Amino acid sequence: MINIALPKGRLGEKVYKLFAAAGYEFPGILDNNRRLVFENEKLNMRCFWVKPFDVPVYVERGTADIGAAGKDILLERSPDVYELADLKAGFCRMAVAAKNDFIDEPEKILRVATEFPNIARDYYASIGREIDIITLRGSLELAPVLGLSDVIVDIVETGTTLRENNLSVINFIADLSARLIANKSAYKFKGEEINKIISEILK
Amino acid sequence: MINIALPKGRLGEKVYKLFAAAGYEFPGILDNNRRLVFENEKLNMRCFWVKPFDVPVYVERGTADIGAAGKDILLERSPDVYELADLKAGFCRMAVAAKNDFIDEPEKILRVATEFPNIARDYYASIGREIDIITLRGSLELAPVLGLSDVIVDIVETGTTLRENNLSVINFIADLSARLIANKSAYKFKGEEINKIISEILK
Amino acid sequence: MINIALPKGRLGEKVYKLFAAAGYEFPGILDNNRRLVFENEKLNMRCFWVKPFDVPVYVERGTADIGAAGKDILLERSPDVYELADLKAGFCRMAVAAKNDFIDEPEKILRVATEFPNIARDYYASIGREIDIITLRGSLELAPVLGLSDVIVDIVETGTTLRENNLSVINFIADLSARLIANKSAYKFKGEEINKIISEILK
Amino acid sequence: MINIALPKGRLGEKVYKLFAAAGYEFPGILDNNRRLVFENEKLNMRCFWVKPFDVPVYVERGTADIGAAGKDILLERSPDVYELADLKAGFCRMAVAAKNDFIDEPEKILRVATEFPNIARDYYASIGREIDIITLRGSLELAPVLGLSDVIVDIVETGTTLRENNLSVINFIADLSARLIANKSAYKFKGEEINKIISEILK
Amino acid sequence: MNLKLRPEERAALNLRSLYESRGYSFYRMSRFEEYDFYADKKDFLTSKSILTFTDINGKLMALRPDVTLSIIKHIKNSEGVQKFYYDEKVYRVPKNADSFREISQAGIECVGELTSKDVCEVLELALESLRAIAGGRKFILDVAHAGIIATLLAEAADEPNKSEILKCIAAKNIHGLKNLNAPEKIINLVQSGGFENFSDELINTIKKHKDEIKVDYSAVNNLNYYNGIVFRGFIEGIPESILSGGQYDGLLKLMGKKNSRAVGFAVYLDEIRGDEND
Amino acid sequence: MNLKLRPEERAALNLRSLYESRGYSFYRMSRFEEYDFYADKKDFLTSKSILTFTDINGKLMALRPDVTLSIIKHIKNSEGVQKFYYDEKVYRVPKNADSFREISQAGIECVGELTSKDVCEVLELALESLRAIAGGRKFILDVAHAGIIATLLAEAADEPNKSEILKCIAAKNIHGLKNLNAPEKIINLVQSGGFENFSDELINTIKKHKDEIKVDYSAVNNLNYYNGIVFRGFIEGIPESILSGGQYDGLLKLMGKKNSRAVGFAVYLDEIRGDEND
Amino acid sequence: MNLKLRPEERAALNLRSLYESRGYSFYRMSRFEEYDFYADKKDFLTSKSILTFTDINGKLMALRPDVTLSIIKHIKNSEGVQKFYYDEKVYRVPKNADSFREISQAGIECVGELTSKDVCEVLELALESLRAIAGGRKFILDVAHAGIIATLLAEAADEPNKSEILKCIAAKNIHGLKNLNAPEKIINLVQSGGFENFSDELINTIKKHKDEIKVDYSAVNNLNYYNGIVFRGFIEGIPESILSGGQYDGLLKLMGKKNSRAVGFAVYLDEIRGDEND
Amino acid sequence: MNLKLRPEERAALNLRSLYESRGYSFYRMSRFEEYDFYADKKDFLTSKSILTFTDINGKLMALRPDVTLSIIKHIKNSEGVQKFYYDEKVYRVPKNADSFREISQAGIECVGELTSKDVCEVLELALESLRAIAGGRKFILDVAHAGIIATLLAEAADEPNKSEILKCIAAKNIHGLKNLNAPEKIINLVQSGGFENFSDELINTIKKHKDEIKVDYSAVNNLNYYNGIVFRGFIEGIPESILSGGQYDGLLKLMGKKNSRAVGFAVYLDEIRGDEND
Repeated sequence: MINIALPKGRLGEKVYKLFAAAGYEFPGILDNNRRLVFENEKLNMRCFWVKPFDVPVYVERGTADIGAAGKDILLERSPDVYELADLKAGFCRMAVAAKNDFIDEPEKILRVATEFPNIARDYYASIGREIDIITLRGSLELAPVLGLSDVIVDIVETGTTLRENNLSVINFIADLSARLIANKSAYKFKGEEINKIISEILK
Repeated sequence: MINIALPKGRLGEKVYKLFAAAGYEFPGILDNNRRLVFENEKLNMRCFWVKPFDVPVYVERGTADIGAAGKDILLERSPDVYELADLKAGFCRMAVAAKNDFIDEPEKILRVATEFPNIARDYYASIGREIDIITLRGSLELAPVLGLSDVIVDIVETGTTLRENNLSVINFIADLSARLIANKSAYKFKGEEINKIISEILK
Repeated sequence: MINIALPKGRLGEKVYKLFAAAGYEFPGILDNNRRLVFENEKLNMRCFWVKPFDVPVYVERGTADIGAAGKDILLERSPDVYELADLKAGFCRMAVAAKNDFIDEPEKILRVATEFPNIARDYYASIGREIDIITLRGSLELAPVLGLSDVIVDIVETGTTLRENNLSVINFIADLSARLIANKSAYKFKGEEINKIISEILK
Repeated sequence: MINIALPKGRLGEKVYKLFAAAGYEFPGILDNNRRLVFENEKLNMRCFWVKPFDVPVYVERGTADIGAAGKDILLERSPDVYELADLKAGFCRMAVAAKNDFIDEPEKILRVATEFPNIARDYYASIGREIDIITLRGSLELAPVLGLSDVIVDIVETGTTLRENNLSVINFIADLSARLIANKSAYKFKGEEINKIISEILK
Repeated sequence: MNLKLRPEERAALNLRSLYESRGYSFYRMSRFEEYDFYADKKDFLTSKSILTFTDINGKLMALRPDVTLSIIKHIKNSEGVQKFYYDEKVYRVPKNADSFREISQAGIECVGELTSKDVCEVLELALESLRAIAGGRKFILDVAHAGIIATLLAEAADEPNKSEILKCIAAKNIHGLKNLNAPEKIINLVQSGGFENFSDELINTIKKHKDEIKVDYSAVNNLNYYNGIVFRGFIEGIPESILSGGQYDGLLKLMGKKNSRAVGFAVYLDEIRGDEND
Repeated sequence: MNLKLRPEERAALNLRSLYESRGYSFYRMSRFEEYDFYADKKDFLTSKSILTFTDINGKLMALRPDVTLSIIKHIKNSEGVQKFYYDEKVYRVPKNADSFREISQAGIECVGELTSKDVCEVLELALESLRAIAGGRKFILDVAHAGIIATLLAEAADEPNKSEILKCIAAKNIHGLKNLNAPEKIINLVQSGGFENFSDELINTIKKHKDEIKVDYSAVNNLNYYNGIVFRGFIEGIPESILSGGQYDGLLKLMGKKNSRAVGFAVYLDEIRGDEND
Repeated sequence: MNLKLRPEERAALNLRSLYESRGYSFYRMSRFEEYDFYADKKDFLTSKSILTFTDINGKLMALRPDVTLSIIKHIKNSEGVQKFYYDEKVYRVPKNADSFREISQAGIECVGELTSKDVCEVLELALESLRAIAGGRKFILDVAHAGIIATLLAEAADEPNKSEILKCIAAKNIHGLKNLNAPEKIINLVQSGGFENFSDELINTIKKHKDEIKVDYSAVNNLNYYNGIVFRGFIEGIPESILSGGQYDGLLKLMGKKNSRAVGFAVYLDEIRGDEND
Repeated sequence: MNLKLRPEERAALNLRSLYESRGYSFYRMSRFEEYDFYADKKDFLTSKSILTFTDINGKLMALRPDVTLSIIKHIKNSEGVQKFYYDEKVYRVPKNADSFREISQAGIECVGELTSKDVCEVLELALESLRAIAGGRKFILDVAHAGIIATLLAEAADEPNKSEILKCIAAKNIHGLKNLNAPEKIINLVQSGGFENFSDELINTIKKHKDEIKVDYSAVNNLNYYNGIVFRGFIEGIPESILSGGQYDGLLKLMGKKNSRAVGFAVYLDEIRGDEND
């Protein structure tokens, strides 16, 4: 049996539709209820919704054989898994943003608010800038507006939110989209099935 | 000016209604749009929506003078703030849950999945049990069902979710509800206004 | 066979005479030659001269079953051996000495010259005084005279040397004399012979 | 005034004779009494006997401006001083010696007895051999004879002592002789006098 | 000397001359302490994380998390009152940071046969310290009495409960206190303050500065050592307290300094420039 | 001896007798290494976090993160081939754990004037090791050649890019490789494997065990030391690889063992009982 | 299994099967303890130097200097008698060494509502352990009673004096005891032994093995935890004691295990091959 | 400000205003560096022992043994010449001490496209620093050129020999140099000094101060980083050198600061009060 972890939310639904279109359907999975696990005995597959940040956990530990995760989360968690395909969904960018009138003072320690501390730390280490990280769970745009931080490291899709808050991107970090990942050991022993699924959904 | 941080979501709306009922209104704040900051110049107050986990950050660092946060988050983050009132909203419990047929084997290290690692660590340290923590962002009930963990430490409201997944509470940890918190320094210099607000909304 | 380590020098000769008087003789041992090991096959005993500081090393490691060592060296080295008898030879004292006009300034770190760093460290730790130790091999009286150190921790016999250098004892640390020590394990299996020797030489 | 530290003992007397021959005389210094400090006001020089191991201490700390020390002690203590001249006295070698029938077993940790732990440690580190050091004060030849150690690192003059104990040199470490050393700071301000003395005694 | 100093350096020098002018003598830490010296006094330390290292002599050492402990350790037993001030770097993990920082701290300790008058002087010196560094901004000094809380708790609560109650006091958490069935008296003190156990001199001092000194029991955070008054200073615009102190006879007993008392406080200089890094 | 051993103990003893039967001699770490010995070889270590402590002589030491480095350090230069096996505890932070753990590891190192035949024997010994501990479960040994990747990268990429490409190789991340403009040849190898650079003996060995040995370039994770074949073993039901090794002549050069080569592997014994601790 | 083990490995397996045959169950240390756990029990540890390191979660940890403390910490409170044995590496600085070493240690702990019979069984098990590893060489087990010494000292001496007296007892230093005015009774015990405070079963056990078990008060080295019998084993030709143990109800009290008692011992396996490294 | 400062504090402030008056800007170390940052630059450090600790984020950190490395690391690549001074505590084990001490150090670094004129100014600033702290006592500044020694050695000696020769140079050990067959030219330089490789400006500067600046090759102690002039300051009555510096373009290359040069020096303030503690 193949276990699939999908990220609850808009991205996850996009990804599921790819599966469904390829004939891997899990009836009722899109209904608005609290059920999270769906099995398709005919296909001998099981699919479950987990929080986007948790997909790599389930896959790396082998609870799920494969899963779909945003590249942002893979960069933040760097799980030891196979990244078998770019699902070409949920395109966006990881970037540094600040108030439009922000000027960096190198001698001061930079206050960086972010939901992705590892990505932020790696980025600023790579340019040798000393920072303090303020980890938040969301609504990052508020941090510079209210003076909690100097800049933010966050996902930028259209940029509308930034504009509305008089913020702008000052550094680009990475391009993002949904990826299909697999547990390394599982792939050794279920490789064929997994490859078949991927080729189908990417057709 | 008094800055107020409210937790985005059902709990935050309940809390806002307390403010509104007491005459502290922020027109449009409940509309379903992306705006997050609302100022009422007449009251000389500003109110903003932040993620529930982030409320203590804004208050402890003085960006917000007061805020409303669930006790679960206060226990997890233990911010150095004043907890001035129990808002008597969002009642629930922090508990340990496991599969109905779970039996603890003391010689094995217990795998605990949770969104509250500090609470879990403190609880098991207090009973001298060695554990491994698997930090997840939500949908905890899946962890024991799929065999990712032995138990979970999570918020339990009605218990329905647990029942539906053949899980049951095996240990009680704490009672939870929304609390009104204040920055300690801000309270020194804006104490009267803050006290006035509290007494009004709790009337 | 019983192996005996004696300290080369005046003290050792005194001690040997105790052995000889009791009939434990090692012909030629007092002759002024370079030989160091003397065996008496009739007694099934072997005796060797080692440097006073080295006696505890030979006994603790079992190379010698018994040995004679000054209490000063036992205090400095604190070997894990049995101290079976006070040989009542080589009486003197461990003391702190300084120039006659020395006045201690508590706020300054005290410079202590000594051949016995551990004894000095323990003594000053016991009275909570911060010191710097200057380890020397001898002629300690020179250190304060020439201004290398403030005080010395050293063996005082008659005190003549101190007087001649305008030094005087300012603190007493311990009474000293030669002791008979034995390797703990050896004593388990050769205890009777060892006890016999002791009772003989102390008769 | 120039302060001179000489090593008490045969080597020191040899060195003093060099000074005396050059006209730097300290009447009574060779008499067999307990006096240790001798001043020659005409020369404005002071000379004192200290234990060979202590000469570098007195010179490095500036209590003595110059001194005479064996190279063995300089190698062991590596003081931060000037080594201004080879006094061509007390020639000998630092070497490793073992029983004639000794065979090294590389997989076993080598037990090294020595009065020069730093020299021994450096030497064996340089050839990558793991050792345990047993520090003794003298009569090193006894250690392998009595089985306290496998080898010794010690000064070898004629080699007679080794032969008499069925030991032989297995590794050469360094050539040794008496050296004239000076305190670096003192040399800055008394350099001329010091150079004059050296040239005289080496004439 | 035409030398521009950094704000916290300037503040440190100002405080030092203030303290010298009041007869306090300078204390300098010459060496590091062994870790075990702090280990069994951890609840006296405001920060639990201690920077440890092993010295080349093999001893497990600590980089000073605090200066007070060392001063108390090193002062000789003597009559009368001894007054010390210090200006040192201490090593701590600031709240919400993930690494150790070097933090500038100045402070005073007043030790010996203290009278109530001495305690009042220290309280006023704390107030002057705030004024000296506030640079015109408003400031407040909260005062409370740890002893009375200790007494009330001793009668009432059991250990675990006790620490919970203390947390609630520090957080002005009245509802929490009620759930824990804390003594009525404690709840009243937290809610409305009060002068219980305060000496008359102290009451007068507080009244004299009533706009700047407030009785506030959230200043009580530790009963293991603080047995008399405790106080905590705030400056408007700086989110954390910048000064904290109190009377800690308990520590002296623990360290074998019989029948003497001690009161003192520390000022966190890095906060002055509203540094957000801690 | 009627003594029931723990699974990993049993496995260790099985492996040890297997290795002895193949002429490997036991190597035991008698002492700890200095930290600096590992510091400049960090990219050879599978785990970056090293448990350091300061010894009572003041030296900064490390608790072995790895055994191979010590074996290479301590072997004497000599002719022919030297074969060692070990069974030690190593100290690492397992992935996703927040503290150091003691991990049982057994392994072999084969060092000297290696022929292609020696390398094949080690590969087969790895396979037997898997069989010995799989207890009937399915197992797979992935094999690849690090050298060919290194050569292809040397021609193509610049440093930062290089490490990105390596990550993609280890993750079978084809789309990533394309974005990075990785050499076509590399992409082909990752996609479809291939025997390039493999010796004939090696090819035959692999074919001989074609159900259990697979050519898979995701086994390549480090080019700084592995220069020849690399391999990685998996057992069904155990989520991480349980065996890993390869040929690392580079390390010998770095450590001044001229013109000799080395191949070896390690088995992570704690995984055997599907230990949940990592 | 045709596998030749090292002497101390062989000895460990022999002891383990011996202990299993007596109903002892295997205890394995799964994790490291925090340093502070050992810090306040230092005088229970035979070696004062503890290998400390800071874990990646910032906690100051210790590499086990001892296994007993952890066993006592982790056993559940339960009725009857619990019996554990272990076979672990501990980390200590051997006497006269200048660095930490990894030392193999095996041992047993017998905890709970002990009867005098249990204590005798442990004593005999210690004797059998000596026999099992002596390999034909002579061996001796010294026994003494720490409790009686404690009682006598409590009446007599003041603290500093007390520790001096203990040193003299461990060194059979009669003249030292006299200089310190130690109680006559203690001097007699050190000089001539004696069965005071020994239970009848114990006396019989000792008499039964009178050639191998000797009453010798130099076995008493620590009164803080050992309150009943203490014993120490020697093998001819090995310069240090190779086995040491005793009854330590005190430790259980300290660790909050009410009304239970404990007796156990440890065997230092590295000594067996007359290892010169310590 | 009527505040009496300690001698080394006073000296520090004097030096700081001296350096500011010369256009040097203050540099402050805001954080600690990771140990590995120093590990591979150890031969640049005057003291080999580094105080390490593990931070709560698990990183192995070092308490600054030196300030220069951090300044070079943090300065931005820019045109022209950058001038920094510092006044920090560094952590070292003084010669003959057995533990780490906190040592006050002030110094300057002058980095960028240096001309020979800049180097001379730094040399004279070193001289003024000595005057500023000598308090009327005599002082001497030794100068030498490391580059010429390096060149001569490169032609002549092999590695081990090289370090032996350097030791002899630092010790003015002529007989040693002869035994090692050191190049004649080196022996001459050590014996009689000489201006080889010195720029004309430098020669003039030295002559201008001929009573206080001496050419003395024992100032050369390290060729791995010092490539130009090196100098070392002494004050009569203080047994060790109190100032040391030189030109170290090599370090900049190592740290990837292309085509820039650097010269600087450090003053050991604790020596000023002839502190006997080291």
